[in-house]
Amino acid sequence: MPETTIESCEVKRLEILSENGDADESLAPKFTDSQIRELYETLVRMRTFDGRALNLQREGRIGTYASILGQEAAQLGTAYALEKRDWIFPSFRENGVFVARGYEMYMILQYWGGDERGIKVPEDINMFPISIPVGTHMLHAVGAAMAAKYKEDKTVTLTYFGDGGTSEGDFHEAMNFAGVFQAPVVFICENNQWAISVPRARQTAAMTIAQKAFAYGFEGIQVDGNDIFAVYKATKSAVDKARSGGGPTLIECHTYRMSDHTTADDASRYRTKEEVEAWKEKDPILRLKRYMEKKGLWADSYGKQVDEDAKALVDEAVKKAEAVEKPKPQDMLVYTYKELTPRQKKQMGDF
Amino acid sequence: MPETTIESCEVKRLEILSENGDADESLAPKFTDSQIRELYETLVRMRTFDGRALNLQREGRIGTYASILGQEAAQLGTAYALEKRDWIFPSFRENGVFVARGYEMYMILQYWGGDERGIKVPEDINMFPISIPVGTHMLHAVGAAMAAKYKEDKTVTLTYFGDGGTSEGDFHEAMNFAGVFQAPVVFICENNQWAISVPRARQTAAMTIAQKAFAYGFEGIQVDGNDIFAVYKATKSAVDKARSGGGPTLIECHTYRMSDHTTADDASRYRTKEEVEAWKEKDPILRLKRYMEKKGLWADSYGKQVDEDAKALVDEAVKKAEAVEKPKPQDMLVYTYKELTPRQKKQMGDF
Amino acid sequence: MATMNMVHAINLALKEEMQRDKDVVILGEDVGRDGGVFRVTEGLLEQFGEARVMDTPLAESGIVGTAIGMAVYGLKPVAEIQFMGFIYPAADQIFNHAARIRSRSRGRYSVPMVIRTPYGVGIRSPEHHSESSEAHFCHMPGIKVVVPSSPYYAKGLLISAIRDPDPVIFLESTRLYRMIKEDVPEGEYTVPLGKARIVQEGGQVTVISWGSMLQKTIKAIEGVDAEVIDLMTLNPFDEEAIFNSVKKTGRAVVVYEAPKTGGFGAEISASIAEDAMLYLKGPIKRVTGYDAVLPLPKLEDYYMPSTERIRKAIDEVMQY
Amino acid sequence: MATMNMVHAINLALKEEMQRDKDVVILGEDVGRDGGVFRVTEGLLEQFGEARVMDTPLAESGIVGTAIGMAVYGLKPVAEIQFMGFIYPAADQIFNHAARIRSRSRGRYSVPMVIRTPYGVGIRSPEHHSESSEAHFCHMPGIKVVVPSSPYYAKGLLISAIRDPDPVIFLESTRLYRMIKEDVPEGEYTVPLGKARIVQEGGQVTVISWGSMLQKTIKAIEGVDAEVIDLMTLNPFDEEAIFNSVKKTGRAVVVYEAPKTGGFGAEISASIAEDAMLYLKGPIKRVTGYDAVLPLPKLEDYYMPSTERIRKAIDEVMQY
Ligand SMILES: Cc1ncc(C[n+]2csc(CCOP(=O)(O)OP(=O)(O)O)c2C)c(N)n1
Ligand SMILES: Cc1ncc(C[n+]2csc(CCOP(=O)(O)OP(=O)(O)O)c2C)c(N)n1
Ligand SMILES: [Mg+2]
Ligand SMILES: [Mg+2]
Repeated sequence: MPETTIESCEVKRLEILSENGDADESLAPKFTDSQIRELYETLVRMRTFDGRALNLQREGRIGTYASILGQEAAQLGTAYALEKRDWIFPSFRENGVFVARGYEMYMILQYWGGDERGIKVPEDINMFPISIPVGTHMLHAVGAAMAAKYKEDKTVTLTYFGDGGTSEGDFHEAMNFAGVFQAPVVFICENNQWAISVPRARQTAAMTIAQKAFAYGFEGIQVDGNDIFAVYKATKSAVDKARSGGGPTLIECHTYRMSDHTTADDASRYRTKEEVEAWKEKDPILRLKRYMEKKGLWADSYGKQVDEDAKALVDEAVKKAEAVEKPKPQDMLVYTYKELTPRQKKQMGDF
Repeated sequence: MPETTIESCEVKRLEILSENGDADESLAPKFTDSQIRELYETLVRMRTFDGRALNLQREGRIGTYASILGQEAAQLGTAYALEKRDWIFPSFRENGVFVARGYEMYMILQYWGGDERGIKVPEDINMFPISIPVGTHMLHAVGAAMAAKYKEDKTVTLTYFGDGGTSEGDFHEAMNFAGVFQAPVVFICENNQWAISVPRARQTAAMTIAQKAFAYGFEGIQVDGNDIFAVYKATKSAVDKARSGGGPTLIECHTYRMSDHTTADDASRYRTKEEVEAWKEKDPILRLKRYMEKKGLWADSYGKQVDEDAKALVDEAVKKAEAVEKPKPQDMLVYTYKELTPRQKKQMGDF
Repeated sequence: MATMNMVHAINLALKEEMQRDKDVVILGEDVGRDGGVFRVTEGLLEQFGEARVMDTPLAESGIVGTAIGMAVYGLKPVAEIQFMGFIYPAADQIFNHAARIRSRSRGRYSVPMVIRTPYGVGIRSPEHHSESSEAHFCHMPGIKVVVPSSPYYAKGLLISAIRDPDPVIFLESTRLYRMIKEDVPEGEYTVPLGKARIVQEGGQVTVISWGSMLQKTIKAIEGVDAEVIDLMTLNPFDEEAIFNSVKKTGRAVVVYEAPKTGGFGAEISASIAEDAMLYLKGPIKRVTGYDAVLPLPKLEDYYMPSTERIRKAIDEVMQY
Repeated sequence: MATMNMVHAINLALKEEMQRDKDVVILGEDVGRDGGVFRVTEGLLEQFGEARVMDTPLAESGIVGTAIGMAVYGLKPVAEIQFMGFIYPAADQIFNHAARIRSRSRGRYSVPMVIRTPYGVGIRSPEHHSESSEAHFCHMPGIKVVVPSSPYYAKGLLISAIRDPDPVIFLESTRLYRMIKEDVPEGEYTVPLGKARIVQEGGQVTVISWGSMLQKTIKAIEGVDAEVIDLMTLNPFDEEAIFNSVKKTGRAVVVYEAPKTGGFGAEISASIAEDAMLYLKGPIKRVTGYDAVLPLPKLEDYYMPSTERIRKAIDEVMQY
């Protein structure tokens, strides 16, 4: 028995909705018209929020902000596949996921405005705060999933990270624990082709991110991340699988970061206009709009209304965010431990 | 274009020398008779050393020791494929590799006897000291390989680690950097089925360790780690590839830890006698001996002589190790930095 | 009431807490089938099953990171790091996450987790098996650090740590594991976190230490009118007990086995120098490990603060 | 001689050292094409090529771990960690390897490496972007820690750090990056490691600080007869300079922006309390960050030691 094949793996890519709005109906999720509209309206709300946040930053009204432009379908298609009881562990770029989950928009602005109270997640939303250290929070999702399994809760956890995040050791440990403990967790990589200035090809020599799942004994799949049907479908089936005891899945949403990395970045230093231009035609919202047109779900008046409604909601959120009172300096101490330490009590006296 | 296959991977296993000593000659490395003898004699020396070290520990003459019993072919077959200019980055279980590379055996004993001077690698051996933190030193091998590439040195680095070591984040980062920078490095996993009490199946849900290379865009292969021909052949071709600019390779040596984890461990707590027994027939030295018998390279007198020579060498090493003077307490301070700090100078006065 | 060593006392605390509260789970390398390399978790897998006593892959960040997720979800994980020298791969999870999640979420989430780990010099182990790096974790708001010095306190402190709403690093001296036997009650009792203990009252000098150094200290003070403080919780530490004692004695010696520079004892000295200075008669001495990489066994006895070195420092401060 | 800010001074040091010695290489996240998120490595990729200025995958342990391998092999890597808050994933490589390889190999191998990283409060950044965790690295024999307080010293210290035979953590205050401009000579000059600098002589009180806190200190002492010490190297630190000053002034204040408990300033206080106690007139005060998770921008100014808080401490010790 000389050289034999003992294992093998195929990496698939799922695409359902084409750039010009045609869907492969044999694969498309069975959405009702009102669901399609809900998806579209949410996408617009996400984008409107995002654009406003960028403006607020430029005007010095909030701090550094990380845009989601171009990644709306990847964020909504995944979040939409979850139930309310399921848990989300986001990175720092999931502003759209927060919006999609019904998180108060003014609080997201408050957070990026430099006030931690904006990220005090309300009791009725199963979502973890933004995690800035890249690649580290997936472990929390796995641990929560292990706990859910232990408690026989039938909840699923889902965690987001970027292509850059896959290079951190914690990504590896999270994936490995998930495989070993068959944790009900879904890993969503928003592969937006860049980690600040580092292109995807320099992040890993693997052809895809999806194939990394093979190293941990579970399935990985790549989807067109600007195709909300493909994103949703892959996520839904991963969530169902996790919920029914089938263990973890890795989903690579192949998408693109249309903006600078954050408002502190200038992407023109390291990538070409042409590259960005080429992705404009792949826009996730445009694509859904074209689909709706073809399906007779579109009217320009509808589109206008959706835009205006989104704008009004965001306007209100901005107003609310800016009306929030400044935090008190003491606030910085009180959440360190359940109770103040003796030394902290003395330090409170400084204010 | 719905679901398409965009990447694929096959994991191979290489076996050349069977348990009863038959070799697939079409695959077998072209060793001369004297090389075969050299391999056998080195294997015996490794095992003799190892057995003696275990005894010395039992007698309280050295400290905790990690046995290589059963893993001799994995250690020699890999080391034998290197040139003198190549670099080795070992874990804590490569005592056999040290022996194979001509490292003074008395110094290995001195090290395990609790004296760091035993691991001061002589200038003419390109080998790094033993690294106890599991999974961490592969990064050094990758960095050294990157440096060699930068200096256009044409040297290759090779690093050893266990199945347990593949779970650490640093393994991931080392593999990933190696892939991205196409570093001339060979990763040797001695998959001996156990990480202390944790069985291989609980270390990762992947079917093989070899397949993990796919996640980093380079080749991985499993070999029968008790088959010195297969180990050598796979390593030699990985080393040649690395030297000629072909980048890294992962080799999984599928073998078995016949002893306790270390002398501080009691493996009977967590694994069955039957499992251990089953691996006895796969012994790497026995296998080579059977091959030599079939090839007419064997005589009982030869076998006896080899045993005696090994014993004599090890006897001498033990004597030499035990004749070494105790280190001076000051020694603990002098190698912290190139020069003593002012505070350390004061501290030297304590002794 | 039974007489037992620290390994058994800790094992008992774990067992009783697991019986009491099914949200208490254990995870780590070799904690299950093997019962831990020091046998601290022996018998727990058999009693509570694989779902509650989890042998994990060999990955410290993974252990702590998943434990954080479990804690956030409502469990009370007790994670084991096999030796303190191997805690660094988990440093990011401890510093950037465990310590900060309550603060980051303004109290919405918390991390009621314990990280147990053996520490300290004295059992002739290989490199990285004898470190005391408590100082790092004491310089991290949001983390508590606890170090018991005997079986009785080990059990009572561990129960408190498990019930504590915040993350606790629980350090177990390998040297003490089997050194002392003591009466340890069966059943529930707690020793409060954040409180030091006056081991012996005295009037002339205050000697502060913790863990395995406490035992050395007790030997070193023979014949001296010393007040001995066992700090027990290093973060947050009991300033008041220290200041009260120093106000009485006017002299202080701090003993710790980590490298001198930047060790946690520096904080104790600095605190005294800041808030109880006016009561001092002379310098505050520290008896510590050296500013060196901890040597292998042949030299470890020279590295570790000895009774003689502690006594010498006491004699020195007594001259003022 | 040109006038420049700290970003440019550091850039110049890197450029000149790379010109001088082709074993000097740079690696880190975004250090190449982007020139670093603070532009500290701007232009170096263009000048020295991809083989010497390496954009790495996003993995801090990988950056430091491979840099160790390079250093051992004979290069002099200058690794960048994008922000000090992200250094912890590399803690194990720094503590268990970089710091110990010379010792472990009894001098056969060494790690002549620099880890540059921006630190400190003051530029309204997101969470984890403003930490000062120098204390951890000062409690690690085998590691040096250097913190410049101005462009001139940044260049001279970085050149020394690159040429130093041991691993150096080089901390760059984000607040200082573009705050001060100063005359910085072109070409080689070095500022020695391990030596503090008397910024201003004085007779009544010694104020010790480093990095960005030095600038605050200088403002705070206006009208006081204070001796100001810029520590510059924290590990190993210049005890002698501190003791000499305290012997003269009899009073000491230490300023640092990390959380108070266990910060490196505790070591300074403790050292004074141990070896220069008899010269002190009163308590040694510390002005520090709070024992809290560093707040987001809305509260960061309250967290950071202010000129007023420093002045208040000086006034307090002057009462003795
Ligand atoms: C551990 C860590 N290292 C570095 C950073 C700085 N940083 C923030 S985002 C980022 C790039 C992230 O890239 P990716 O994971 O692809 O996510 P994306 O920004 O594209 O959404 C870096 C390097 C960080 N936040 N955390
Ligand atoms: C980072 C780290 N964690 C834990 C340990 C303790 N430890 C020493 S060896 C070992 C198991 C190693 O298993 P494996 O990698 O398979 O190597 P083997 O012992 O089988 O050769 C463990 C957990 C360590 N040395 N380093
Ligand atoms: Mg990205
Ligand atoms: Mg193993």
